[in-house]
Amino acid sequence: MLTAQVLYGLTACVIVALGLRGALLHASLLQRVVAINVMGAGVFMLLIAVAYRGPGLPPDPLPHALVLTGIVVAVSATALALALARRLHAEQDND
Amino acid sequence: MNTTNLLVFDGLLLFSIVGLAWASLATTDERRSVILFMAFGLVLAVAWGRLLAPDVALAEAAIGAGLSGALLLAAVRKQSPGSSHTHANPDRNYSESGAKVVLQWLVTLLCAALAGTLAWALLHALSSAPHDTLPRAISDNLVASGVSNPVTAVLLNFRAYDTLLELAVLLTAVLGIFSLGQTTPGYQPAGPVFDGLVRWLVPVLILTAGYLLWVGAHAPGGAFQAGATLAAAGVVLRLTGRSRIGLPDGFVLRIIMAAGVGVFLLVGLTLLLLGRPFLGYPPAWAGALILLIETAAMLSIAATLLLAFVGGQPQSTAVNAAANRQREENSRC
Amino acid sequence: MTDAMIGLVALPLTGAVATLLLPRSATVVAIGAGLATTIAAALLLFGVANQGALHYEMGGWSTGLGITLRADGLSALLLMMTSLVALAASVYASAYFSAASERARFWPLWLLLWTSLNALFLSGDLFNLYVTLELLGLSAVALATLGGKRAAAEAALRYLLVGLLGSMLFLAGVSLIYAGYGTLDLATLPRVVEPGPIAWTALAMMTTGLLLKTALFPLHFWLPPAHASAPAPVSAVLSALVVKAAFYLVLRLWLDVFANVVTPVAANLLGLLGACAVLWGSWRALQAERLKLLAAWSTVAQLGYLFLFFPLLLALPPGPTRDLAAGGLVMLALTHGFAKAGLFLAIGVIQQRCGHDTIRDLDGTAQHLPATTFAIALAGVALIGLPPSGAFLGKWQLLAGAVETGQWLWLVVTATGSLLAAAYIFRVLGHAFGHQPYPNQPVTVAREEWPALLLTAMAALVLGLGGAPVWKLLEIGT
Amino acid sequence: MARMAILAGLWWLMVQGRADAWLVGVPAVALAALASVHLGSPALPRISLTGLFAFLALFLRESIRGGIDVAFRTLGTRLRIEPGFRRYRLHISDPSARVLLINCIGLLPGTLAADLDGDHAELHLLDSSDSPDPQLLQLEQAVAQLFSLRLEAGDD
Amino acid sequence: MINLASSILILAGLFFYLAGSIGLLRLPDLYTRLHALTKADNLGLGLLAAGLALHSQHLLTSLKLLLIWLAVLAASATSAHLIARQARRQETRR
Amino acid sequence: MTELLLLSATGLMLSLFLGLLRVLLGPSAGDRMLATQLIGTVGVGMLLVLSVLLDEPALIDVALLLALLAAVAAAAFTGQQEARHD
Amino acid sequence: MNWDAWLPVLVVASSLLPGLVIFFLREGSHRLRTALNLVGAILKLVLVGILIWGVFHEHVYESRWTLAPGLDLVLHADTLSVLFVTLSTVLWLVTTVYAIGYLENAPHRSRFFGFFSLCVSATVGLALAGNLFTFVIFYELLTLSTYPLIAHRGTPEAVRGARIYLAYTLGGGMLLLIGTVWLHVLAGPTAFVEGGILGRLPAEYHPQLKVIFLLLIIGLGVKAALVPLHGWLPQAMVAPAPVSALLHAVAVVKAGAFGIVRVVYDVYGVNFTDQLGLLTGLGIAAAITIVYGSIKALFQDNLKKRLAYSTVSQVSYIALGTAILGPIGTIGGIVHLVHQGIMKITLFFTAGNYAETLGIHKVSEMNGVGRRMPATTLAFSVAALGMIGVPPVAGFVSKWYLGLGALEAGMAAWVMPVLIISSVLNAAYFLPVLYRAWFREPGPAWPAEHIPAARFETSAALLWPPVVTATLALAAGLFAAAPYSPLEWATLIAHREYGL
Repeated sequence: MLTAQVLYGLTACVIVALGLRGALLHASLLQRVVAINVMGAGVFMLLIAVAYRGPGLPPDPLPHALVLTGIVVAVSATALALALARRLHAEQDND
Repeated sequence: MNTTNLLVFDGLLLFSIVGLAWASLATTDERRSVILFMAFGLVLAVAWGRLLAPDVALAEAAIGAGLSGALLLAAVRKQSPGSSHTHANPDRNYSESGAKVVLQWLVTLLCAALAGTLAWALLHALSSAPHDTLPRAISDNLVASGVSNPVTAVLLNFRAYDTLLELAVLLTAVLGIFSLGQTTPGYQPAGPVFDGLVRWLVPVLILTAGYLLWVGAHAPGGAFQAGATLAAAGVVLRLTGRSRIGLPDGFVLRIIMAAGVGVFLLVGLTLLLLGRPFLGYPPAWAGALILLIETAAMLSIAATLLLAFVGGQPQSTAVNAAANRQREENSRC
Repeated sequence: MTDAMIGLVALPLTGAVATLLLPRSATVVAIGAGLATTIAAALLLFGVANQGALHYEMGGWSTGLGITLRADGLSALLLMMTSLVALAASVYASAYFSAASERARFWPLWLLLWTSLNALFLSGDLFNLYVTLELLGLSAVALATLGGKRAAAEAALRYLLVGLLGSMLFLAGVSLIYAGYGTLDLATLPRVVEPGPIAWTALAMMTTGLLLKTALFPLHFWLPPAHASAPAPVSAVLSALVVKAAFYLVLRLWLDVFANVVTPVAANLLGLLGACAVLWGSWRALQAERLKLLAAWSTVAQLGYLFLFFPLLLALPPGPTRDLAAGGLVMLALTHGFAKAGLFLAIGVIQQRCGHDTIRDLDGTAQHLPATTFAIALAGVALIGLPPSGAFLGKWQLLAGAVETGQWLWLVVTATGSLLAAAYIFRVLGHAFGHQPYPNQPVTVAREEWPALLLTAMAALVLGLGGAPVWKLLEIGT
Repeated sequence: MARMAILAGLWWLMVQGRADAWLVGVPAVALAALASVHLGSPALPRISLTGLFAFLALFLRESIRGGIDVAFRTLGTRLRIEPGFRRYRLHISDPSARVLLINCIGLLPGTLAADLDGDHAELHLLDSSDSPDPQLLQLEQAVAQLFSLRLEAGDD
Repeated sequence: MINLASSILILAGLFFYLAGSIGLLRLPDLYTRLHALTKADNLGLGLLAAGLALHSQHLLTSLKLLLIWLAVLAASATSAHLIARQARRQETRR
Repeated sequence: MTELLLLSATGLMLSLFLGLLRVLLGPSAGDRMLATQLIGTVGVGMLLVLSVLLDEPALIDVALLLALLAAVAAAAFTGQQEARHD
Repeated sequence: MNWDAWLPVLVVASSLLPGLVIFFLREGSHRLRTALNLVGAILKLVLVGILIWGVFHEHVYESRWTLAPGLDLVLHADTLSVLFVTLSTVLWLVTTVYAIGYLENAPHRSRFFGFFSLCVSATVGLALAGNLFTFVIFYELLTLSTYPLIAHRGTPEAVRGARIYLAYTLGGGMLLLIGTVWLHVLAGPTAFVEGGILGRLPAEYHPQLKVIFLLLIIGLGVKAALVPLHGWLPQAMVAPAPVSALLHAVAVVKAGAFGIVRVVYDVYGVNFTDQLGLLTGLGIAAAITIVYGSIKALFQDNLKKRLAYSTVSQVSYIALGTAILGPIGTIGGIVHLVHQGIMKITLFFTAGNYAETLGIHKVSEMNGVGRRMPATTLAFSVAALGMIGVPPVAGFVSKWYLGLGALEAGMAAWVMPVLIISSVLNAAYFLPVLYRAWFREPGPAWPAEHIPAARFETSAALLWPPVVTATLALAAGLFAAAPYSPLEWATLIAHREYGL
C-alpha cells in the first residue's frame, strides 16, 4: 500500500462526503451545483489515487481516461444546470 | 527518489484541498463560494500533476480553474450581491428553526458515515496488490491503437464508444441550453488594458489549443483540453463586450455542434460498412482517424462550452442573407 | 443480429444529428429514424429469441480492454418496449409540437434520449453505464424544460441536480469496484466479486444513486413535479422509460452482478421502501388535483411494486418458481411502461383539447373524447392490475411469491395499493363519465389519440393475453 | 506577416521543435493570426531593437527591485508602508504602448495602476511619501523608445 | 557550477514567493496586497523558472519555461490592474 | 538537487497555504480573487518544480495552461462585476 | 385446435366481437347496432344449443391458452357451466330486446350496448371458466364492464352508486384473488373438476385451506350479496332497468353465487368441504342473508329497492342449497340459479315498464296499475308468486328441493324454519303489491306518462320480454320434469358432482 495512494484516497472520501453534504443542505441552486462538482472532484481523486503506482512508475491510464470523460460529462451537466438556474433567476427577477 | 519527503508536501496540499472544499461549501455567499471553488480547482490541478495524471491536470486547469469559474460566476445572482438570502421563496424563512438544525446534523452524520464507509472499503481495495491485467492489456495494444499516449488510446480507441456517448452528452447539454431560449445580456465594453490582454491572450489560446490537440497523440493533451482552451478564448472575447465571439450562426453553428458526434459516427459506420467492427480502426489508419475525430470533437466541445457561457442560442438577427454572409466573414476568429 | 445492437445506438444518434442539421424536415427524419430503430429492436428480439444472448465487442477490442455490448432476454424486451413506447410518443409528438421552432428543439433531444435508453440497456460496462445514465439524465431534463413554464424549469432543475447527485454516487461506486477488482465488465464481475467491504459499499452507493434516479420512496420527491410539468410526450417517456432504466440497473446489479453479495436484510429494506412507495404514492395520487400529477404520483407507487419483488426473489431458491417471480417483475415493469406512457399521452390530448387537466372539471370527457377516455380506462386497468392486463399476471406472481415465502406483509401492501389505485383511477373515470349536456358527436379517433390507445391496449390486453413469451425470453440470460 | 512569424515561433517553442507538428501547426497559426487581425490590434508598431534591449534591461531591473522592495517592506517586523493614491498624467497616447505601460507600472517598486481615466492614470502607491515620478518617467521613456514613439509634453 | 547557480535562483524564487504570500497576509488592504502579489510572486516565479531553465538540458524547454513566466507576468499584471480598478470604482461609486 | 526541489515544492506549498488563508479570510471578493491569483501563480511554480522532480515534462504544459486560464478566471471575475453594475 | 376447442371461444366471442364493433358505431346508426346485437345473441343461442347437446353426450369442449408458465386461460364446458351459459344467453337475448326498447332516443347507446355485450361476454366466460384462475379473470372483467353501465346516466347518484359498487366488488375481487393465488401456490393450477381436487392435499394444509375458503367465499360473497357484503346492491339501483335486470338476474349477483357453487363443488369438493366443517358456516351465512334481505325488502317503498333486497335474499337460496350436503339440496340450489334468474328478470323488466311508461317508482304509486298495464302486471304477478314459492311457478320447485335436501341431510331443524320464515316474508312484501296493482283504484293521474303512443300497455319491445320470461318461469315450474328442463339439468349436475 502506497502512502500517497492512501493519503489521497482518504482525502477523496472526505471530499465526496463534503460535497454530498453541501448538495443536500444548501438552499442556493448555484451552491448545490458547486457542491456536486466538489463531490465529483472527490470521486475523480479516488480514481486517480487508485491509478497511481508510485513515483517513477507509469500509472494506470484507464482511470485517467475515465476521469477525463467524467470531467466532460460533469461540465456539460453543470453548464445545463447553470443555464437553467440563470433562466429561473431571470424569471424570478421579472416577477 | 524518496517519497516520504513529499509527505509534508502532500499533507499540506491535501489539507488545502479539503480546506477549500469545506470553505467553498460552508459559506452562504454565492460569489465567495464560486471563487473558493476556482481556487479549489487550481489546487486540484497541482494535485493531479503530483499523482502523475497530467492529462487530467490539463483538463482541470482548463475547466476547474478557468471555465467552470467563468460559468459559475456568470450564474451568480446579479440582484443581491453577497446576500445570503438568495432564494426568493418566502417559505424558506420558516425553516430556520430547530428542525432544520436537526436535519443538518443528521445529514452531516450521514455524510460522515459515508466518508467512513468509503474509506474503509477503499483501504480494503488498496491493501491488495494492484490489478495490472488491464494496464498491461493497454500497453500491449498501444502499438495498434494509432497513438502513443495511453490515455488518448483508451479515450479514442479502446473505449471510443464512451467518448462517442460523452460527445452526445455535450451535444445534449448545448441543445438543452438552446432550448432555454435566450442569451444573457452581453458585457460592457472593457477598458483598454483588458483589451490589451485579450489581444495577445486570444491568439495564444488558439495556438495552445492547436498544440494540445496535436500533442494528445503521444503526450498528455487531447481534444477536450484543446476545446476548453478554445472556448476560453471565446469567453475572454465575450467578457470584453464583443457580441461576436467567434461563434458562427445558424447552419454553420449547428454543423460545428454536431461535428463531434457526427464525424465519430460517420467514421464508425463507415468502418462497419467496410466490414470492420464499429469504431474498429485499421491500425494503419488509426492515428489519422483519431486526429480527424479529435479535431471535430475539439470544435464541438469549444462551441458547447462557449454557448454554455453565453447561456443560450446566439441571437440570430439575420435580416437577409447578405448581412448573414457579412457576419460570417467578420466572425471567423 | 449483432449489428442490430449497433443500429439501436447508431440509428437514433444519427437521427439526432440529422434532425439538428435539417430542422425543416426534422419530423420526417425523426420518425424515420424511430421506425428504423424499432425495426432494429425487433430484429434484436428475434435474434435473442433464436440465438440466445448476444454480445458485441466495440471496436473489436477484447472484453475488458474495450467495451462490450450485451443483450439478453431482459434487455431485448426492455429495448422493444422502449422502441414501441418511444415510437408511439413520437407519432404523438409530431402532432403535439406544432411550431417549427419547437420541433427543431424537440427532435434532436428526443432522439438523444432514445439513444441513451438503448445504450443503457445494451451496455455491458459499468463506466459506460455511468455515461449513458448521464446522457439519459441530461436529455430528459432538457426535454422536460420544453414545457416552457417556470414550474417546468424549476422542476427540471431539481430533477437535474438529483440526477447528478445520483450519477455521482453511482460513479463513486464504480470507482470503488475498479479499485477493488480491476475490471468494469459486467459479465466478468460476478466471477470476481465477493462479499466484503468493497462490494457492499460499492453496491450501496451505486444503488443509492440509482434509487435517486428511479425515485424510490423517500427519494421520489423530485419526480411528481418534473413529470407533471413536462410536455405530454416527454412525460410519457420519463415515466414509462427513464425511471425504468435506472430500475433496470438496480435489477441487474442485484440479481446478476452482485448476486452473491446481496443480503436478505438489504433486500427487505428495498422491499420496505417499495411498500412505502406503493402506499404513499397511491395516497398522493388519490389526493392529486391535476391529472398529470396523479399520473406522476402513480408512477411513484408503481415503481414501489417493482421493489417488492426484491425480498421475494432473494428468499426464493433459484429454480422455476423464482423465474416465475422474476418474470412477473418484468411483466409488471413492461405493463407499467406501456400503460403510463399511454396515460400521459391521453392526458396530453385532454390537456390540449380541454385546455386544462383539473380532475374536478373533467365531467363529460367520455362524451367529448371517447377514445381518449377509453385509453385512460385501459391504462387504469393496467395500473390497478386487473385482468387482462399484463400487470395482473405480474401481481399474480408477486402475490404468489409472497405466499410462497410467507412474506405476508407484501401481500397486504399489494392488495391495499391495488385498491388505492382503483380509487384514484375511478375517481377520474367517475368524472369522465359524469353528466354533461348531450352533444351528439361522432366517435373520432385522431392522430394524437391513436398512440395512447395503442399503448394502453398493449398494456391492458396484448401483454396480458399474449405475455407468455416474456417468461421464455427471460430464461435467456447473459 | 510579422505576427504570423511570432506565432509560428511560439508554436515551434510549444511543440519543442518537432517537425511533424506542422500539420496541425499551420492551421493553428493561421487561425491565431486571423484572430489577432480581427481583434483589431493595429499592425504591429515598429519596434526598435535597441529600444527592446533597453526596455528589457530596465524592466528586469525594476522588476527585481520591485520584488525586493515589497519583500522587505512586508517582511520587516513593522510594516514600512504608507499607502495612498495619486494621479499621474501619461505622456504616451499610443494605445498599445499605454497598455504595456500600465502593466509595467504594476511591476515597478511601490506603484500600481488602479485605473485609467482619459490621459490620467490613478496610481496606488505603497509609500506615498516617496514620489514615483522619476521612475515612471524613466519607464515611459523606455516604452516610447521601444515603440519608436516620442513622449508628449506633460503639464502635470 | 550551473547546479549551484540554479539552486541559488530556485531558493531566491522560493524566498520571494514566501515573501509575497506573507505580504498578502500581513498587508492591510486590497491595493497593498496587490503590490505584494504582482511584484514578489512574479519575481519569485521568474527566478524559479530561471533556475529550472538552467537545470534543464534542452534549450527549447528552457525557452518554454521563459514563455510561461512571460504569460504569468502579463496575465497577473493585467489582472492586478483589473482587480484594483474594479475595487477602486466600487469605492468611488459609494 | 532533488532535495532542493523537494524543499522548494514544500516551500511553495507553504506559500500556497498562506495564500489560502487570505482566500478564506477575504474580506472582499476582490481579496479572494487576488489570493486565487496567487494560488495560480504558486501553482504554476509548483507544477514546474514537480515536472522536474517527478520527471514528467507534460506538467510544463499544465503550468502553461494554468497560467493562461488563471488570466481568464480573473477576467471573468472582473467582467462579471462590471456587468453587475450596469 | 379443432371444432371442440373452438366452440367455447366462439360462444364468448359471439357477444364480444359485436360489442367491440358497437363501440365504434355512430350514435345514429340504430339499425346496424340492433342488428349486430340480435345477430350476436341469436348466434350465441345456436352455439349454446350445440354445446348443450354435446355436453349432455359427454363431449369435451375445452380451449386452452397459456398466459404465463403454469397459468392457463381455460374455457371448458361442463354441465354446470352449460346451465349458467344457457341462462345468460337466453336472458341476454331477451334483455337486449328490452334494452333496445327501453333506451330509445336515450344518449350514448353505442357505449351502452358495447359495455352490455362485454358484460355478457364476461359472464359467459365466467360460466365457461375451466379453472379458478380463469374464473378470477372473468370475474374482474365482469366488474369492469358493469361499472360503466351503472354509471351510465352520469348523474351524481349514478356515479356514486357505481363507485360504491366498484369499491365492494374490487375489494371482494382482491380477496378472491389472494385466495386463488394462495390456493395456486398450495395445490398448483386449480382446474374445476367435478368432486373437487383438494381432498388429496395432506392434512397439514387443512388450516390454510380453511382460511383460503373464507377468503374465496368472502370474495364471491360480495358479488353474491351475502350479508353483510350486500351494501352495494341497493345503491346500484340507479342504473337503467335493463342493467338492473342483468345485474340481478344474470350477471353480477349470479356470478357470485355461481362462484360459490364452483368453489364448493369443483374446487374443494362438497364432501371435503363438509369434512373441513365449512358447509355449516356457509349455510348459516346464507340463512341469515335470506332472512335479513326479506326483512329489509319489507320496508322499502321504492319498487326497485324492494326488488333489490329481494335479490339479496333469493340469491342466497343458491348458497343455501350448496351448503346442504346431498344431491337433493344441491339440485335445489342449482336449479334456483336459473329459476331466480328468470323470475327476477321479469320483475325488473316490469318495474322498468312501470317507470318508463307511467313514471311509477314507488310501491305506493302502484294503485290500480294492473288495469292500465294488465299484461305487464300479469307478468309481474307470476314472477312475484314464483318468488314466494307458490306452485306451479318455478320458485316452488327450488324451495321444494331445498326443503327435501335439508331433510335428507338432517339439517331440517334450522333450514326448514328459514325457508318458512322467508316464504312468509316474501309473501308479506309481494302480496300487498299485487293487491294494490290489481284491486286498488288508480289515482287521478300517473306520476308521469312517458309513452303516450302506447295507449294500451306499453311499447312492444318493452312488453314482450317480461311476458316471455314470465312464461318461461311458469314453464320451468310446470314442465320441471321434461328433458332439458332446468330441473333435469340440475339433477344431471348433482349426479355428476356426487359421482352418482
